[in-house]
Amino acid sequence: MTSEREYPGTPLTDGQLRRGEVLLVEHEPNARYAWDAGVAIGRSLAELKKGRLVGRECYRCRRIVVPPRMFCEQCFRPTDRWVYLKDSGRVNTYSISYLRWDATRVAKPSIPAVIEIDGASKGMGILHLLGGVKPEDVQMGMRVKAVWKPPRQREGSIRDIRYFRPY
Amino acid sequence: MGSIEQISQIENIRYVYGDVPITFQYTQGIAGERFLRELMKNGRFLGTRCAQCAYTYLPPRLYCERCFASLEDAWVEVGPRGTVEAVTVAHLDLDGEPLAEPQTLALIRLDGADGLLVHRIGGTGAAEVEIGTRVEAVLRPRRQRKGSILDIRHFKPTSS
Amino acid sequence: MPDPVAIIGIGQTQFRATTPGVSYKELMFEAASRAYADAGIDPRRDIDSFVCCSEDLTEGTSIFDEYVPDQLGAVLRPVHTIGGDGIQGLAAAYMQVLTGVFDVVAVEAHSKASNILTPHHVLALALEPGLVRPLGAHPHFVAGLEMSRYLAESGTTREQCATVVAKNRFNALFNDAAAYGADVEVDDILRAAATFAPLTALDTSAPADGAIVVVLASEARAHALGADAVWIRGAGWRSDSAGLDSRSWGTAAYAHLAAQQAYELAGIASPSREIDFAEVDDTFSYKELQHLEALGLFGEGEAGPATEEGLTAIDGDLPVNASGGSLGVGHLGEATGLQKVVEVVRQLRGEAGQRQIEDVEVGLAQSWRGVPTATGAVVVLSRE
Amino acid sequence: MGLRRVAVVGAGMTKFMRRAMETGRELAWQASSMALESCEMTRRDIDCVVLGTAPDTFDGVHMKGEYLADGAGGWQKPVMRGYVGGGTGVFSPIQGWYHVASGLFDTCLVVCEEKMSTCLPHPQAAFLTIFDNMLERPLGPNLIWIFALEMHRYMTVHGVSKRDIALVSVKNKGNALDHPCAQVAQKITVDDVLNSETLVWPVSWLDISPVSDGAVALVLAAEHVAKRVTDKPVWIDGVGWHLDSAYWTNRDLYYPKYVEYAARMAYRMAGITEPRKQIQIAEPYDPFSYKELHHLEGLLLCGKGEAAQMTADGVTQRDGDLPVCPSGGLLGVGNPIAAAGLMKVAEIFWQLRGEAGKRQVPGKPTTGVAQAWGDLMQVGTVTVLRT
Repeated sequence: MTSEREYPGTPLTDGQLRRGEVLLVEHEPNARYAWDAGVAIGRSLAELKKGRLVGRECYRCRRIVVPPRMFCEQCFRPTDRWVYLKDSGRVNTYSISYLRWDATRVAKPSIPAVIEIDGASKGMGILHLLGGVKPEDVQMGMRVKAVWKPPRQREGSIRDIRYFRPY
Repeated sequence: MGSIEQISQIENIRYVYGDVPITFQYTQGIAGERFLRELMKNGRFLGTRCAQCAYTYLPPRLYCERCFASLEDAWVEVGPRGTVEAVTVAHLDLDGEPLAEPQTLALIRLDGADGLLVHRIGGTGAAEVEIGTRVEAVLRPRRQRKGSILDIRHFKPTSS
Repeated sequence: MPDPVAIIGIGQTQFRATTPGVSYKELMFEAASRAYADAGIDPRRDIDSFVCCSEDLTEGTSIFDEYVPDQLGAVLRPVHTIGGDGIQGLAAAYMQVLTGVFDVVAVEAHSKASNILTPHHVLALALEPGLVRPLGAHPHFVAGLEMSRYLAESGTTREQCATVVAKNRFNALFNDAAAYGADVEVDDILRAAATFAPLTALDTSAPADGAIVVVLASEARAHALGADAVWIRGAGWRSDSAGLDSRSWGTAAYAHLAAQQAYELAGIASPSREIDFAEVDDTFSYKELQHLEALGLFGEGEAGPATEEGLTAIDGDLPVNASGGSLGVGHLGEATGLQKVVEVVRQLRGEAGQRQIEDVEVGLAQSWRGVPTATGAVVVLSRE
Repeated sequence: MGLRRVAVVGAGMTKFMRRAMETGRELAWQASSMALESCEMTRRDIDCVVLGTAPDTFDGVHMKGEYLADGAGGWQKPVMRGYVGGGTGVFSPIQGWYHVASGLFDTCLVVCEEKMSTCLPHPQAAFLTIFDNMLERPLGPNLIWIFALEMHRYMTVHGVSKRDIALVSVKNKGNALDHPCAQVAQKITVDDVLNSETLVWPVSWLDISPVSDGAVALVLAAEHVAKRVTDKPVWIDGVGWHLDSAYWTNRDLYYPKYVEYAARMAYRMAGITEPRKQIQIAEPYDPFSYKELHHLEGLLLCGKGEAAQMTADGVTQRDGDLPVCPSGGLLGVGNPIAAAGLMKVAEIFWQLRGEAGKRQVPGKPTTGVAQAWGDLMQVGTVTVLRT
């Protein structure tokens, strides 16, 4: 049955669009937000501005989690206390990106990585970028440390850390 | 509540800005393309008619939403005059700010159609338009038309 | 008739125009903590499935279902999101229990409306993109059109609509969770500025933030837990045409059809006699009246006069929106329907405090997804 | 209360295309009306509609379930739209299943649609908005980043090479040559994959499914209706779905535990105790080449780290011992996200009925599994179908 009948659908080519053969409507959405950071991320951003990473500890499962949250997703109960973490860690996994977020190409690749943060429980990673290293020299399990913006340039953002570098 | 602690100093309240950094580009579809091209080229309104349901879609649809029949070859000309079925006067723009000039918008049943077209009301007597008022389409000059619903400038009250 | 399904727990936050200082996750966590405490259950052990109601662009996050599990105790469990109102979410949970595969299912909905900086631009993205959105109009024009048609067809007056506003905002004074309680006179309401005439600013509910969680259980499980159960007798949901061109404008066909479905399941033949009170959608003042008529609780054109006569007041024959409704509580986006469900549960449990309606056995909650949709849902709940 | 049996009785789909002339609702109608015709039913015979589509930023319509509803046959009917990110396409028939299994409805039209071409400059831009708004979006991530992170982790833990993984693209794009709806069917070699542009190492151009427009629809029916409308009902005997934590950087990405949990749920319901023996055909989710391997492991169709060898041994070829993605998968047919997942369920339906034409696998399979995955490497959705 599937091989015999005609399937609907009218594919358009780039050429048809370029030549204006198809009517189009464009709309640039004006969808803007200011999201409440809340207790956990609010504190986390404030600590980033001071050059520190912070996690939360759940007394029941004894995990120290980062990014911090006011609830323990494993135990379903409130997390109990703040814990300062080190600004160093270990590369859990990484990739080498030749794409910007909008899929346009870049000449100099970025190196996104999941970095397990020292002082948090095993396996607690965050997403960030690696720097100060050639892509071919990065290794799984490599030790890395945060490179911070100067204090006066920090604004309470994950980007207050420029990147993590091997150390 | 729920959490062990809350933010208790107002200056510790933070928020993070963001948006949706995309542009959308829509096709008008099989039915919409034909509708707008006819309006652009010949200034005529084409609907599609489901004979089985005795219902004429305007704007036209490729299919009857009631019986699901294909209406690909069921084009009929309607309008350009019609009757106002509902009317509102908009005083606010999309930012919620007052419009410099209030804008009358209406649901218009074009003669021969069952479906309703949403559009602006303009011209003399626009402020007096009410349910039941007869109106007719005012199109932009042929050369200014772009194959858009805005090729219709507005509908204006008419005596016939 | 399907097996009865119980509501065994409800939890909500306060509803406020803004909720600075808590993230949406923390707001959801509070509502969930309260609901699970109310039901006397541990979600990590006792809940079989979770449903969240949300739409991406109201969150500002695409495929928002990603961010649902953690704060609900739902990690590594069956969880799904619906792009629908809280009562549709409740219906999704209801069906899951009816399959016999799931004993306990939780439903969540929330609003962080205050976080949307451009709410009407966002709502305009729900308008049909080719032929309607290019008109560039604020999407509430759809309500202005509908109100004009409803008033003309039903003979309802603007005064009657204003009476709805006065009633609901007054009721909200007795609801600690409500954001917009106020004692306002009908004459003053009528003086409000026209927004999309005949609609005015005060005919329109204002947004609020908040989160709600409701826990459902099978009959056997509800009994085993010794729950203070309220029973779902029937639910229905319908969509009229999404197109502005071909939908029913004067009457709310979606509400009528959804109610028929719910009444049939509940075995209700005469809704106005068998239903003791209702929480119906009042996103706009006229919608309460239009919906009451579509639900068969009043005849066509009779809801307005009945409201003026006080029949829908808390001490009337058929109290409507005793909670304060969306006009008094604040509009909670997709959580709006669950706010109404929670109120019906509280009333049936006898826990509504100063706004408690006397001698109630059967209540109805109804939702509408707001402009530009023609979608709504109905649930009938009873004490026994 | 006994479980109500639910069958798939009809299926339809549009071509998968880079850019369709049709609007999303027109695509939905095309697939829906084809599905209805395939089982000689009309819209009147349908009690309710389930829509699967996500995210709204693809079609560029807020609350797009509402917008699409009339094209999906939803006019004045109960319509519900569910979504679990990329897992949506296989979740939608699960949602349809619970509509019918609840006893409230006898028939359900399940429709999945995606029109990704609406998104400029590229649908990847829409993916930025799936990331955590506070801590991740400021880093400018794209979706391929994180899948490359997952792929790399998988390769490292199991010692799997890019060459091993490339075989999946070769197989699926080749299989798609027999699919009349396919967008990117082609005969390629492992070296073609390895030599294609590196987008985000280790992911190359030919490791990725394309951006697509398209729609797919299924008709579901309760047992008494199914037996009336067809002599070849295909039963939905097991369903499972699980969602893991949003804190994806706290999880070890080498293994999709959520897929395993979803599979176990579905297998339990279907009475499957030895999946590799009891399942004869599989359509795991393959938006990226490595995902097919990852998912075969999560579905317990092989041991952890064994999928690459199984692929190299030819087991997963269309004429192999366990045909995997005989449709051509997302890598070959295309990836209009939700519709692509439902295409997999439709493929199992056609295969089990012996109606897959040139794609038909040998041996008259009686049990098949379709699976999808999505969100932040977080959700597994699984459906077991049987004749």
